[in-house]
Amino acid sequence: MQKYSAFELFKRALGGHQGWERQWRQPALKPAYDAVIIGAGGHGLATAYYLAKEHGVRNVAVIERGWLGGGNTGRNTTIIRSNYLFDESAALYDHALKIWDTLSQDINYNVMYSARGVMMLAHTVHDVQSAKRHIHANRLNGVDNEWLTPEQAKEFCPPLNISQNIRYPIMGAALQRRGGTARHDAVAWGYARAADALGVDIIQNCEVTGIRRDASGAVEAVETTKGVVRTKKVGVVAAGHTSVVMAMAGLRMPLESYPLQALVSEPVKPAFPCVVMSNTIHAYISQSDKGELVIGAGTDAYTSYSQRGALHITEHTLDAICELFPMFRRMRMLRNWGGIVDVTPDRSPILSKTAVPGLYVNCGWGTGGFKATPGSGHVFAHTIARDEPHPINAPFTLDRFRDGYLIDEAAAAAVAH
Amino acid sequence: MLDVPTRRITAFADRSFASPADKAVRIAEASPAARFVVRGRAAVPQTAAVALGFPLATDVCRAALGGERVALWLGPDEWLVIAPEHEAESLGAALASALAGVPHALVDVSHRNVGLTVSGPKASYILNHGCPLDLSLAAFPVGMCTRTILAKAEVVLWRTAEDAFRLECWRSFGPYVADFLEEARTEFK
Amino acid sequence: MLIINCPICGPRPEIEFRYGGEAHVARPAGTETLDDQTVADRLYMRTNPKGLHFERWRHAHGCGKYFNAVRDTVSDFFVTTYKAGEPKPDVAALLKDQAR
Amino acid sequence: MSAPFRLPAGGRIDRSKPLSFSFDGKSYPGFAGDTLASALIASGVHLMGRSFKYHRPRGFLTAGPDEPNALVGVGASDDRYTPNLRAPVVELHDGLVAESQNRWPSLSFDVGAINDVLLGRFIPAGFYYKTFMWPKSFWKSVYEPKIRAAAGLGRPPKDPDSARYTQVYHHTDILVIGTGPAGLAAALAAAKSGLRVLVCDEQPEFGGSLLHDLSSSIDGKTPAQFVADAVADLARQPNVTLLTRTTAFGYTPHNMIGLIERVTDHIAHADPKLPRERMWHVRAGEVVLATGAIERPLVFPENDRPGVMLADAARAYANRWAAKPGSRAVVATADDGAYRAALDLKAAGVEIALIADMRANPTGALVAQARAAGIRVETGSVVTGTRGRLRVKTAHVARLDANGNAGAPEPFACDLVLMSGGWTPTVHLFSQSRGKLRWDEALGAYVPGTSAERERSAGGCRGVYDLQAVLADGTAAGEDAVRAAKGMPGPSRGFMVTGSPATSGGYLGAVPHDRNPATVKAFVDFQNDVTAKDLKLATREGMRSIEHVKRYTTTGMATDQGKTSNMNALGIVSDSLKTPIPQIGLTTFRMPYTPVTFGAFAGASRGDLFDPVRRTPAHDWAVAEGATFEPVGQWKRAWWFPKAGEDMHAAVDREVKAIRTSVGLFDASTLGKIEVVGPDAAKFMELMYTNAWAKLGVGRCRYGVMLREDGFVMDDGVIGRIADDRFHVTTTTGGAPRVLAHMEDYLQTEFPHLDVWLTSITEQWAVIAVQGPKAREVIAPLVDGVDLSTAAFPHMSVRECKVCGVPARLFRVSFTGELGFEINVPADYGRAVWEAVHASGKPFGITPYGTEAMHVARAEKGYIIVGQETDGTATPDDVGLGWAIGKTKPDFVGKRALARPSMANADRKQLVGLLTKDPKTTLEEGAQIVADAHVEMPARMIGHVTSSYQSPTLGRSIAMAMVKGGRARIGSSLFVPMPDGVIEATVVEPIFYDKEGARLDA
Ligand SMILES: Cc1cc2nc3c(=O)[nH]c(=O)nc-3n(C[C@H](O)[C@H](O)[C@H](O)COP(=O)(O)OP(=O)(O)OC[C@H]3O[C@@H](n4cnc5c(N)ncnc54)[C@H](O)[C@@H]3O)c2cc1C
Ligand SMILES: NC(=O)c1ccc[n+]([C@@H]2O[C@H](COP(=O)([O-])OP(=O)(O)OC[C@H]3O[C@@H](n4cnc5c(N)ncnc54)[C@H](O)[C@@H]3O)[C@@H](O)[C@H]2O)c1
Ligand SMILES: Cc1cc2nc3c(=O)[nH]c(=O)nc-3n(C[C@H](O)[C@H](O)[C@H](O)COP(=O)(O)O)c2cc1C
Ligand SMILES: [Zn+2]
Repeated sequence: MQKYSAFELFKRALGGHQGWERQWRQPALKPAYDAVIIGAGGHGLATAYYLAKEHGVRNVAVIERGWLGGGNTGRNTTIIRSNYLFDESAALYDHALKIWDTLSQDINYNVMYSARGVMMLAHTVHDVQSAKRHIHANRLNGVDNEWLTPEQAKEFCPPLNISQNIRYPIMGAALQRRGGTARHDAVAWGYARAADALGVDIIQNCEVTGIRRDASGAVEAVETTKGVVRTKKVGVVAAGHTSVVMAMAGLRMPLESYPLQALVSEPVKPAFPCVVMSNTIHAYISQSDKGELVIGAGTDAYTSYSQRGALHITEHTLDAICELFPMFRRMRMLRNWGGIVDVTPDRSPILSKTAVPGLYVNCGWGTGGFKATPGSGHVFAHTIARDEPHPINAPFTLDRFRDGYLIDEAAAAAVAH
Repeated sequence: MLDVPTRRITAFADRSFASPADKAVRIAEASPAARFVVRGRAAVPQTAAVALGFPLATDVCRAALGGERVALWLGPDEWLVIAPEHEAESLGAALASALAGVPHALVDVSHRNVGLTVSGPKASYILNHGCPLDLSLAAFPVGMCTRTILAKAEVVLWRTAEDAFRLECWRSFGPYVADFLEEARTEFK
Repeated sequence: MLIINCPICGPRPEIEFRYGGEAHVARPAGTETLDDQTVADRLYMRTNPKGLHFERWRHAHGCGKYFNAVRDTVSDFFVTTYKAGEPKPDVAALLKDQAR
Repeated sequence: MSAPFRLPAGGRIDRSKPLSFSFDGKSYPGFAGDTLASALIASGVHLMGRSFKYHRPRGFLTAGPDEPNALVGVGASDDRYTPNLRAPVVELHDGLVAESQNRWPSLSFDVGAINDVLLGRFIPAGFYYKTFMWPKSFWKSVYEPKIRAAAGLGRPPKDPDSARYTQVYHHTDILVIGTGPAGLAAALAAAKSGLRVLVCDEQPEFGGSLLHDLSSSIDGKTPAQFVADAVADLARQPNVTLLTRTTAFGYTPHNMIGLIERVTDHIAHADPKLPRERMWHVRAGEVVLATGAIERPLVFPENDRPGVMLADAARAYANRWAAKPGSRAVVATADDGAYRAALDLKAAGVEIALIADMRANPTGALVAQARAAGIRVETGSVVTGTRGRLRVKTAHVARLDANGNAGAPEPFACDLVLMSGGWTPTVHLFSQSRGKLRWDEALGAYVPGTSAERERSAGGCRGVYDLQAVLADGTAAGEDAVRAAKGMPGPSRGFMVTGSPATSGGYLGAVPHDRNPATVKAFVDFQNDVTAKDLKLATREGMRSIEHVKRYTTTGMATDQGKTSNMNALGIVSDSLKTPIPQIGLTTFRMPYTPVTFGAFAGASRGDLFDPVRRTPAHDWAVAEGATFEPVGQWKRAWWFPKAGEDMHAAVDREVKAIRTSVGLFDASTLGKIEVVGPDAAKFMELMYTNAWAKLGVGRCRYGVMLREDGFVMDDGVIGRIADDRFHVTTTTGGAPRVLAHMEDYLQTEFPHLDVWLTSITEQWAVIAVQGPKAREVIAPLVDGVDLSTAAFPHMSVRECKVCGVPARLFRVSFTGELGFEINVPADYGRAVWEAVHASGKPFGITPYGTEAMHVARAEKGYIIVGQETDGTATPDDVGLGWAIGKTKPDFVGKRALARPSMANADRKQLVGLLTKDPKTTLEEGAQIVADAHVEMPARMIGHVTSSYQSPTLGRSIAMAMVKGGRARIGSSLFVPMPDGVIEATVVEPIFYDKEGARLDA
């Protein structure tokens, strides 16, 4: 892999930047692979990278129906944090957060992980109780998360409106300083480039259309729009499309796919130093390196694969933003888009073996899986390579829905960005 | 026994609706009323007529009127009866005895709701600031009534004349609804 | 904001409605002797199709009634709506009709 | 003040209304009808801003909303300041204050320009992904702050916006978007049908391209006269609504189109009653898109200098605004349209140095006209570079040889370069509607193909450019819309056009040149400083999808969303990849068409209108008493009632003591209430609640527990049986709507055979809770017709009666553990009865208390709060409510799920009480619990504190907690590790006061 560094940049600049190599190849689909990953989002690409890097499984194809990173990875508000309530979740997300810290260096691609702090606002007594519960649980799990008074919150985020006269005055906030954002596209591209360099074939514009099983019921091949590929291991990492892909193997999933919108403002000079989330009034906001305010909305009411949301949802998002940050009222929306998020009943992901031997599934990240990308790929690669879960993802089975051992972050927090 | 005034203090008791915008759209509190929710199956509309003087409407989204009483169709098995305040007890009793023979539900909601009238040449334009329905006369003729949305509140909307509506909402939403309409008609002040 | 055809009130704007999830999912009633897997399936497993979806809506801020709908989850256009309790419609026939 | 480049006559400006405005502190003249751009051009100002990355000086590229360069901040004060406005669409008013952006210290001397000169070559597309990784710590402290400071264009306003915004829903049979010739013709045709027609255009006046067309004639009229007559005709018709300054910004499903109308920004002293902007939510039966076409730049080296402008834009400045964009122009084109611009500008007194046409052999009528007018035309020629620091001074023109390579250039002095690479149909809205585009090879453009919604396009936006054809196309579209809307189109009308010769031509991609490709910059996306070179680099690096190219180079991602650049980028990528354009595809068009103010989306939803504030009948009384309030759902509830000098703690202490020793008064009106009525009411209750109801006597109450189908506690409340067929159900305050919806769901879809109906009565009744040993004495004088003795009216009873002479439902219930009553009276009497009760309680020192005291009192009794003790993962048994499950009932919602193995796990969290070793220590709600005093990280947590208070009654702290296997731990010690030390607590039964409940039966 060609090295990226300031020195290389300088050197190539003198050559008119003609010397840069392709970041990834455009390989042809081979007839057989040791493992096939369906979906070249961040999670799928990270899975392939760690399969190759940590488990020596390099004869891997990542099959993508569109362009790599074009799913939710390429359309999320990039909020990264690990202050989840339950031990299982905190372990999973903090595993990811630790990898984020050194990810750029590891894959030699600057993913612009910016630990600017994620602040979650409390507007009601119930919010305060819930935030404190999180803070204490996090502290004992070694995950940073601290309580701020409204004044401290304003100091951390000066644009915040802490007037007691607004409709839902701010009673305080929980702050995770290690939380922040990263450049979403760079995550996909960085993993793609690093995986490609280890021999992984990334096949774009190739849709998986079927999963073949042998007489014993185990996976033997996947059918794609570019032909059939033999393989004994298939990892499904198809986010919003998971139900569709799993149905190809005859499995029903505890998932519903909803539209989730986001939007950006026109770019402006730095005005917003951190990430702010408010679950009670439904608004999420940060400012990107390029200067746009990046704002997330709630899901639409109904399941859909349309990749767009309704105007009234946008309106509810922006009225909340304007209420919290009245100086942004004259800012303007530049672009609005939607993703398809796969939501589980307990709002926790599934990283699991399945009833079909050789078929593994990584899904259910819903509105909040970008932050988990490196950790998810890491433990899922382990699950596929060893045919058994890593201790961190062991609780996130598909069976938990049958047995009732839900990891109900939704009930605990109401939302999960 | 303490002397307690039983005058109704509605959610609009200390509110004045008069405004320079009245020429375009007049907003006023409807006088306090007796209100009943009547529920039941197919036999109910006719049976209720004994007490009401007229059957409940069976046409979708239509009001049935008689004297000062009105029964608004809200659903295939749901009507909102509005009558003068002084009829609260008598009409309630009459309805109860008329309906006694058929399965039904009769619930007094006289105080649950507040009523507003919105009238004038700009009435539908102002309502459309929060109401997503087509309020043209063709789509929402006089006599039509329905539950719907006004901005962030649920309301019952009934067109009483070409340029007049009656609007009902739950008591605690009254100030919001009134404030919203007030804000909407600012441009006509 | 979609327009949804309430089988009782006619076409009305989406914000008057509440979505009710997949339709025709049998309830795990207390008396039934169902095995745990079936119970879990009914509670949690969903078809979640990309394409035609049988789903429930309630005209919550209208007539208040639940009804069923068939919607294409890719285009968000409805094929039809029908009253709760009515059988699944013949979607293929309906689609042929609409194409004409 | 005089404007040197203002033409002496003509234009649509109102010379009788002179104005003055300022730009970067300097004052300039203008006229009503001017835009900021036209007035500055008339004053000879072309330097407008600095580009995003390289800080290159920039001027005006366009005369419309597609402008990428000339972005300004407008507003004299910060509560009215808006960044990033496009100068060509900022209408001038007297006193307007504008400033340039992204420059320091000044526009003409900008330090950031070093990026262009020195650093330019080191910061190609995507450079930041390759650098700034070492040393790692520098990212946060040095690199990122630097990158961020450099990014962004304007500055955001600092003060809250003082403007108002409104929104309105509107229904129309036909919506016509755009009012150029196509839109006007469509509107005229549609209007005749009598159907409701809404016509909008983003510009201040209707007419589109006709407003700067001086040479055509339509039905023997000038274009201006034609427009005036058409608009007058439309305005006369009552079925037609006309909206100027109104942009259709979003095409959303089922023909819901978002329009944004700019109401006051163009007015110096706007009537404060008017909103700044009005958002229209238009539901259209049929839509006609007549949004025209956008002219494309040519991608030649240094095509971004101030003075380099789109040809038709220059023509518009001269013709429409009487602003001469320069003195001497070089015209670079691949399209006939630029000849028309050259002719018009020549007529306006601009010297045309030459027209350099890329095409070897252009043949259109306009070419001949230009030659005839004595304009030098060089065919097979391109511009290969420009010179000039802050304004173009020279353009270099070279000939293309037979292979298309550029030869040696010849310099031409000029202060204006006009360029035209042809036109791109404005398919944004069509595409947003999910219509499928079709590549038209002959046009070299994407045009609308298959529709998804009920719409059709007409005129320029579908590649029809010839004026005669455009008018006919518009008419046909209008008539088609009428037919589709089931209306009757009137007799069809034709138009006679002369003086508007047909045009052809166009070019996509980078123009050949002889310059060093490694160093020279030919701009594609002007605002984001994306050059042809960057696009080629991206494809070299493996970005094959146009979506990757877009994101890697940021082309098309600036505030203009690639209106002028996307097609050229596509051309360059197609060329680099040797792949035809239709195989590459386009990036997705998304809302909004042009940026839309956040405030307009929020509309009236601000302050108290952000969300309804629900208040109880006694609310104002509590306000007058100085109560503090807490939000609970949409309600405001009295939290505590501080007396002078009291803090929360002291107030709550006093309030609880009053409840325990005498009597307290509490507003419980917000509790949800549902009247369940009908012959099958009890049967229904059996299904909805875990408890048994059939045998509950009339006049009796029971505490009910409601589950979700998955077996977890959803809500609870006291339920009274008013009659055989009538239950008065109460729910939690926040849960009320959810519970009613849940019940309706089951009633309608699972148990539709039951004869029972549900009615919300939350707001019918004001609920006045009178709690404490003296409660009976307080209410006795007010109650009519009920024997209040325990024997006649025991705990958990309900009676219909009169209180203070008004009909009431009197409950004997208690959430405090004391003798208690809840008086339900019709809400409009609530305030009066409340005051009567208060007066009656005076002799007993009746104490109004708030939700906090209520919480403390109930915690002393171990009563749970759904949502505090439970969190959606608790079964009834977990929270000690196993007794409430009707074990013998055949069915209730959640019953089967409770039988799952996990629900009986001994390790489930169970509700317990905690008493700290030190009675003064109050645990924090949410604090976590461990089993071992010695805490190692990560700690093994076994539960958490759900409720915790200093109990005034017990004189010590008490807490409730959910703890794994909690009930088996009663009597043992557990530990609560806090940042400043571990707190030890003993596990006890979760009931701290009057365990036998004797006081309830007092
Ligand atoms: C608007 C929005 C905001 C969000 N905000 C946040 C946030 O702030 N923080 C956060 O942590 N998370 C957030 N998320 C969630 C986050 O984006 C996702 O959880 C995460 O990106 C999922 O990554 P993935 O790799 O699993 O999925 P994706 O990136 O969606 O990748 C799945 C891939 O599978 C491909 N695929 C599907 N079917 C097939 C098939 N049959 N054959 C081949 N390929 C197939 C798809 O094309 C896609 O590329 C947000 C999501 C959205 C939509
Ligand atoms: N090759 C050429 O010479 C050439 C190319 C293109 C156009 N033209 C000329 O342009 C005309 C085409 O007529 P036309 O009517 O199709 O286009 P037009 O450009 O005359 O009118 C389009 C109108 O739509 C408005 N508009 C665009 N998007 C909008 C939106 N989202 N919301 C509200 N308004 C919006 C614009 O403000 C404009 O007024 C003809 O006169 C033709 O001769 C010529
Ligand atoms: C964090 C983030 C920042 C973005 N910033 C911009 C931006 O500055 N300009 C822009 O045009 N789009 C921006 N986008 C949106 C993309 O253009 C695009 O809409 C998104 O990736 C979804 O793809 P689609 O709209 O092509 O379906 C941004 C997206 C994300 C996730
Ligand atoms: Zn309905």
